[in-house]
Amino acid sequence: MKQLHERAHELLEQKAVSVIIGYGEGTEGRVRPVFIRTLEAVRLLVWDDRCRVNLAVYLNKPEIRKFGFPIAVVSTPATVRTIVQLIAEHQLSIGDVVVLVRENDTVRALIQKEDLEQYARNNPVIFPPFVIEEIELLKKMSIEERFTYWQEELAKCFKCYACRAACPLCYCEKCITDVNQPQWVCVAPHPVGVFEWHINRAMHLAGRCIECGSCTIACPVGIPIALLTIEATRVVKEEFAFTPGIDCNAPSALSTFRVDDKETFIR
Amino acid sequence: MKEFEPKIVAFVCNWCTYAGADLTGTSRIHYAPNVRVVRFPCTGRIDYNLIIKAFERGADGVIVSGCHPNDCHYTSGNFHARRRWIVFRTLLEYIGIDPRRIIFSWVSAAEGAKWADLVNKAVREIRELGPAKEFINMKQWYEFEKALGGFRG
Amino acid sequence: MARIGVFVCHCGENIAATVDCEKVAKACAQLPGVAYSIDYKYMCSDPGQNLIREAIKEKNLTGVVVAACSPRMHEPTFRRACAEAGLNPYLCEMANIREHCSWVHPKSEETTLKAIDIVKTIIAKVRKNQPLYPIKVPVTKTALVIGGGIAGIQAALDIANAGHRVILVEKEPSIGGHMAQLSETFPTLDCSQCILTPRMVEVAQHPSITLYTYAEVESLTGFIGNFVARIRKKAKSIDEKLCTGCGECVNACPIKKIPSEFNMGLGTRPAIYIPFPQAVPNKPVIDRSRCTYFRTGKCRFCESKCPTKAIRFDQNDEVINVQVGAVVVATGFTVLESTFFPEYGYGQYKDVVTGLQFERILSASGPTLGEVRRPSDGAIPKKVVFITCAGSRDPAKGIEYCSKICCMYTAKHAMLYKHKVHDGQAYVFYMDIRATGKGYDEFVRRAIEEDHVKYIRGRVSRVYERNGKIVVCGADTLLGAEPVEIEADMVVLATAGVANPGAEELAQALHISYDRHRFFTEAHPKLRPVETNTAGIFLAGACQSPKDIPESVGQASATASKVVALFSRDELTREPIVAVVNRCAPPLYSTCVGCFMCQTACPYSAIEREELRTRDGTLVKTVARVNPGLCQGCGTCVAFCRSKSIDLQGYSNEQMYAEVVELFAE
Amino acid sequence: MKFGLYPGCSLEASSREYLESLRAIAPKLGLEFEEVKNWNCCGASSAHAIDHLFSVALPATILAQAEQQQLKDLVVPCAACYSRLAIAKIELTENAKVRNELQAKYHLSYTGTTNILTILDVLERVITPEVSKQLPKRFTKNVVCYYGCLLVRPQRITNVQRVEDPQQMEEIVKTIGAHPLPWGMKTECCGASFSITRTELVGKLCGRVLDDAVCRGAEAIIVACPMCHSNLDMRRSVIEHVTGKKYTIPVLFITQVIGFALGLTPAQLGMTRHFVSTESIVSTSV
Repeated sequence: MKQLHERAHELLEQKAVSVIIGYGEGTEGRVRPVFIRTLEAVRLLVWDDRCRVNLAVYLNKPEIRKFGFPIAVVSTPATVRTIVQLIAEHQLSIGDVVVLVRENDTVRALIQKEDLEQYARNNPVIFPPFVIEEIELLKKMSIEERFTYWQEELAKCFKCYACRAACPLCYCEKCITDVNQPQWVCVAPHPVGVFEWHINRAMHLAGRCIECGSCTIACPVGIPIALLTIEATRVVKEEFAFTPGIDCNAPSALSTFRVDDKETFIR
Repeated sequence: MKEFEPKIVAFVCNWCTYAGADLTGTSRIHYAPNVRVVRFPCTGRIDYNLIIKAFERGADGVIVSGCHPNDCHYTSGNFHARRRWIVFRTLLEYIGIDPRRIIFSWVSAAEGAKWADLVNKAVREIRELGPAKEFINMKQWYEFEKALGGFRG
Repeated sequence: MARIGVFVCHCGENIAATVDCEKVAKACAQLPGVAYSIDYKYMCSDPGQNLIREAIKEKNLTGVVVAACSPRMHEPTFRRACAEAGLNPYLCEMANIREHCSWVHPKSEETTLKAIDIVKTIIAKVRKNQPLYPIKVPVTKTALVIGGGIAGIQAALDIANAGHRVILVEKEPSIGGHMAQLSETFPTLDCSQCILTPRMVEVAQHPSITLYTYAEVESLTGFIGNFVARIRKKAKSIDEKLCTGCGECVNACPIKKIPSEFNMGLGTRPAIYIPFPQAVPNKPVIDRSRCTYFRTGKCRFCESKCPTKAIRFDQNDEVINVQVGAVVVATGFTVLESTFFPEYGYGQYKDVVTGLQFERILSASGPTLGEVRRPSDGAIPKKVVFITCAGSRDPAKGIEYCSKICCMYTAKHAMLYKHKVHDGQAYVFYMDIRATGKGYDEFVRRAIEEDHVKYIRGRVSRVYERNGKIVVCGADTLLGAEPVEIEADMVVLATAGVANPGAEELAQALHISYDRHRFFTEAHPKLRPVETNTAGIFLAGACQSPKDIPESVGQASATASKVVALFSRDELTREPIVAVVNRCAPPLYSTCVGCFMCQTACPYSAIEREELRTRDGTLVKTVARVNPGLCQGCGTCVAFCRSKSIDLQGYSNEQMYAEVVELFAE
Repeated sequence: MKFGLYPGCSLEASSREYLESLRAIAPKLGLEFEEVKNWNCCGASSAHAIDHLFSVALPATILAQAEQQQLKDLVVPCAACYSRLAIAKIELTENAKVRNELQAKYHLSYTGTTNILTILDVLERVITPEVSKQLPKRFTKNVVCYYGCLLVRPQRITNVQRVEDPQQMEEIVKTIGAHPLPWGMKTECCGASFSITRTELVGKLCGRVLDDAVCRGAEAIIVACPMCHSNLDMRRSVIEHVTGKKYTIPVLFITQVIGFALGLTPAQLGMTRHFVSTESIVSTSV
């Protein structure tokens, strides 16, 4: 933690960054995001096992971009993968972000493309145990059981779009849900509207989602919607040997193709 | 009750499958009447949202067909489409929708007989599957939206 | 509210036989937005089209639906009729109730209901149609011709004579291509140089043709009417303005023993050389890989001998970018080497030569000055065996096609050999004689009947050397597969015509497609044989597939007419079925978030980046923009875009959505 | 270097000198041979004309036996046996139907680990430039190398480079000092088994081979197959009768030629067993 303070102090002092996005003490022993802009505020930063939420989502917010790049971010491996994917999708460029990572209790600043990619590759996705459980649970289900499972789960959804706000890769200024000519996604949270929203969200993240889990954490009614994007990304990994978030100039899996893509269902 | 007649919509590409269907016509090959064709310039243009819309509004089955790989008039539309179909189909199956309701195929402009055969087979398979039960309760909500009057479809 | 006119066609009996057309017309009349709905016996007839024109005027229709045959058939017809009546043609669509309904279902209530359904969906689409206007694209009236063989020369001359500028790029030091290597040409046996050289001189002297020899096209960007070609002019080490082509340097050069490419390796040439006497430009070039100066820094004999001091050892390659409106690819082909054939001795027997090498032996400017002498010991061969289909029509060797010209030039070779060696005997092993051109078969008959060339129908299994002779083992299938063994003095292989070594790289640089054998692919084998799928790029000559001179010249003039047609207008109009990235009022300016994944989806790289700036110039965001000239309207980007910021005119999201939804609306 | 050896019938009978010379040169080149135990006929003469399954069963039992003896590399000096064994190996590994039938009918266990080599593959490895330096004598003769058919054809089985003009034997004889002459007849047919039914045909075909070799100035024809040797050597009287010409050019096995260079005596190399006297070679090169 002390190392982080020194580093933050140094970055702000040399005006290397305009703001440092980190974790600070929240209410009831929880941590919350903090945006450090002055030297005095540096002491607010904390860094312990509670700090798991993906802070990269704030890099897309105009309010933060207003401060001007470069910006420092206290990062978990998921955050680094997100930043690499955002660079691949031309939302950020190399040098916009100073990524502070913790490696066996020393704090390193990653800026260059090679360091980011190398760090992302060395720290692949590790699902927490309960997620793995759920994935296995669904794998064993028959198609009918999965249908009822998802009907029940999705029935809870009331279209608050918290998942969209929490996801760092959902950065469209005008989302498909805002398009009403034609009305691609019905607004009301009835089965039609909910089904259309979650299918589109999963398809939009296929081959892009870096599985940080923020969407499930953000969902107020606790629907395990991360499972949908995890499944979508699994297909892309297995079928097209493409892993998102490890290559700064990788094209998106779904907007490219290989002539010998395998499939078993086209007649 | 009259035997269940499935309603099937076919999303086809203009250069190959639509022309193949034309050839079925000029060769006067009869086939089941349950299919309605929607013409796209290329399979690359077929949006998965339209497949969802069709099911929600009452389709029991959807055929999606275009040029064989390397035949595409736009060189790579079908390759892009194939990649999307692989992901979309797995996602539907994951969420519990029977993937056999969507029939993907390549039909070239010279395969008139194959088109007729594809339609007949599709009608037979969807008839066995019965009405699209996964979307039953969605249809009534669509009626609810219409009743609100705000829905311009 | 839309005012759509629906016109249901009987198509004589084709539709009316199984569909109740009146019922369809009546049913459509009730649909929202339909202002006029009638049926008629022959909509595509003149009176039928008049019905549409009058209805548009009287009922001031805002959309037209013609329920008849397939749009692939008469869409242009009815769109033109609407345009004549003042309605934007893209507000007219066709409902296919013939191929997709009346012809494929029996006469029944259900068939009529299906017809109504089909018309209903197209009406829903027309409600959402927008008026569209053809895209105007400026045209640079300069043509680029790649390849200076007979096809390239002919195309360049035709285009230049039509008053347009032409840039002709040739890889070799001189234009002329393979035709310059030929002795005489079938079927009239007129000397190849006599008919070619005047054309070559005409190209060199034509005011509108800029000739770059010893140069290659490295890349091509842009789109029809607006290409930019990057050309690398390799250093000739000669100042072309000073050089008079006197040839002193060529004689002075001490390195004499380099196998001459022009003579297919039979003759030799010095390091500084003019490929052949009639070369255009008739100026030498230094082969830097073999010149002593470039290897060791010594010699410079040629410089000392040059009267006008034109030698430039320090000259570098020059790369230039030229603006062109159309590209004619005429890079020709080559023939397989004899080393390709195990059964003919892997090229180790000097007296087993290819057709092109025999042409050089026959040619007056060749290594033997026109006398038929065999390469090994220079003796006059008394028995010569010609083997056709050497490599061609041989799937085991990966060449399953027929090279088209070998039968003819083999007959010519045999005939010319007999004219030069009266007591010689020529044998030709053949599978089938393919002499299909005008006066071609008569030519082959002449070789057989007047020049007594022995045609043996059968394949040659092996060729090997024995006692200084070349033994040819074959079979005569007309005499019951009787094994035939000929002790010949010389063997000429009519080897397969194959693509040039650099063909694949050139095709990739020009973004044109090519087949398994690396011949360039035409847009349509029958209907568009001289165009490629890339608009503005045309094909002429053997680079598309092996062919003879008459056909190459024919194709060259065909491409020239295409290019001249393209240049006949200042602006190019194109179907407005193109994608458009939306723009909207500030502060959003566009819903596109600039992820540019659509760029990788576009097969025509038609999507560019555009910087949106406020009035005072500050950059707001970089978003995608579709170049209407390049976009071919496939819509792959539209279905891909996550924020639905791109839409395809003619097949917009609203139109397709309306069609699908209408199908299931009661 | 240790190799499995499958001699085959000819090497025990009509071409004994081939086996004798092979066994004689082996120790000098560090070659060790372990014969396949109670080997049976490879089916070369007639089996493949009568019953395909049987023609694969015969070599399969040899391969199975070789496998039990862990003979990873099996040398088959006779070209006909080599061809049969190689074809059987491909049938067993690629053709499941045949393999199952054989398993059922003849209870053969075969996993396909043995490599089948011709005599040239082995000699190529051992006759290296270093070995050629210590050779007591140089076999300096103008020779032509005759491959016949089964050593090079069908290419699918033998996958030899330059199937029309192989150079394997030429390289070997060059390293021991001989001058191989370029020759067009090296893969021409010698008439093979017609030597029994239509001997005059063998006379005609071998006549052409001998005639071309002689007028090319060859002092000996080198072969690596007992069938070629018997037709060119044993049938010499028939050849002379059919062609009406006298040919004294001797026909030697590659192993005999190497034996000379290794300084072995003619008797050890079985030189006395030839029909055509090898005096011209024996006298000059000792």
